[in-house]
Amino acid sequence: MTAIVTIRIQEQDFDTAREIAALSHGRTDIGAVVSFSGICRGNDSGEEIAALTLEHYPGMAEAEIMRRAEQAMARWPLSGLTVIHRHGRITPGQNIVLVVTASSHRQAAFEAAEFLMDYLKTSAPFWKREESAGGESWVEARAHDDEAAARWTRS
Amino acid sequence: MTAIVTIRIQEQDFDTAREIAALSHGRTDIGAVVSFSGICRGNDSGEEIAALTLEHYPGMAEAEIMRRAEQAMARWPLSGLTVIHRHGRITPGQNIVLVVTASSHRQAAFEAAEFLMDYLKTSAPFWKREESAGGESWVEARAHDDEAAARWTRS
Amino acid sequence: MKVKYFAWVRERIGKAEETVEPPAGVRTIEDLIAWLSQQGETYAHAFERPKVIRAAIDHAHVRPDTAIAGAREIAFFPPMTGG
Amino acid sequence: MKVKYFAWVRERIGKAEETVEPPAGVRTIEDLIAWLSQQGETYAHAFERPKVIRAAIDHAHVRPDTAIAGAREIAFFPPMTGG
Repeated sequence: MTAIVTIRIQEQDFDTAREIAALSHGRTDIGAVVSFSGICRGNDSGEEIAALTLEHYPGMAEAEIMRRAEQAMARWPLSGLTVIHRHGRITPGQNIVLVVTASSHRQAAFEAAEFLMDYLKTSAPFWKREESAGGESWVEARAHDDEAAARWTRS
Repeated sequence: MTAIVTIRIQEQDFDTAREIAALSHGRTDIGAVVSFSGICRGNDSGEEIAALTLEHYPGMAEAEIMRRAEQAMARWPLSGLTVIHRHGRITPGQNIVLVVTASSHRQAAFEAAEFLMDYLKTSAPFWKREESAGGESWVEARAHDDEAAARWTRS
Repeated sequence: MKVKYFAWVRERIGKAEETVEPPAGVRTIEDLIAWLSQQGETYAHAFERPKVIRAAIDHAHVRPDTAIAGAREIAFFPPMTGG
Repeated sequence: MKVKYFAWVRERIGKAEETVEPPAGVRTIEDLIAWLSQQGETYAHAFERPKVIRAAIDHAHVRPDTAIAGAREIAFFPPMTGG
């Protein structure tokens, strides 16, 4: 099976439709395409957010996502996989992250997309800083996200 | 929470990007949008498929999907949900079905999309007929799909 | 009452819908299947494996033991294969 | 060896990267954290809760007991919050 893997860390926005099309256009072996778009919310636990600034570790971010992509490819029969993560300042309503998975089977596409998102949250070297009326502060990691990632090592 | 629910049964193709945008555009309360596109494959268990023809039960198809949409809305904190299912003749590489879910949280968006897809497979009144070199035949329901749907009633 | 057929049930019976008037003893979906099976060879063929036949009353799935009294539209079809 | 800092570790130390030459006894990531903590108040503040600090050697996550011998680039940062 030939798989198309695309990983991009970029400041500019992405076009979800174009990325979905890039994985599936002209192919007849794909039965399922799952996309996940992570979007900046204007409110975090009741506090109004003016913007997020995402800092990342260039070089390691790409390497770490590629390692997770390779794990996903080994675990599920994927025909393609795209991960795009933005950095820099992002305002509410704007895209932060995109994961697209394509497979002949829906369960594989769903599970691989969830797996990648769980690890993007907990192991890709990105850090969010929030701007709100109360000033700026680093977003705290959540135990819930670690638990979500841990479920992939239990089975 | 105001939720946008869109259910369409149609012969013509749909635009995944437009449907994703319709659920999320201009909103700052959505953190996650998951889309699932089901695409006609050119090969089913080794046999070349020339086309699928989807028959449906007008009236019941909409009603049944709406019941599942209401279950999803009751179970997960969704801000929007779109289901589009095509009928008629569909050739390999073309879209069959689209599910889009939007939520403030990624887990809710993923789970609701999987729930809806599992029930579309097993309880929405659609039937696929395959055209191949060997003639035409009705696609058989798979026990695997029933099991996938059953997992939502176990927990 | 109006009865509708879909997919191979429709093909075997040779019609998509009809109006039927079953006798009073036909009270449930499974009674109706048994009665329809006796309406000719095409019906017998369509309903030869009653367990795989799914039914709906007024656009909602029902079990074989569901009463049909008051139904406006009953549908019979094979297991669904959409999505 | 080159050391990089990110997020609030970077802010507290006041620099994004530097080249350090720890003494021979500094063999693991946790040794390096302990040694860096003694390099001034800003370092002590950055590493005041060593358990929350994550580390990478040459772009891969490592545990505190990982040896640093041969490392080209070591990074320290808080738990990640991307995605």
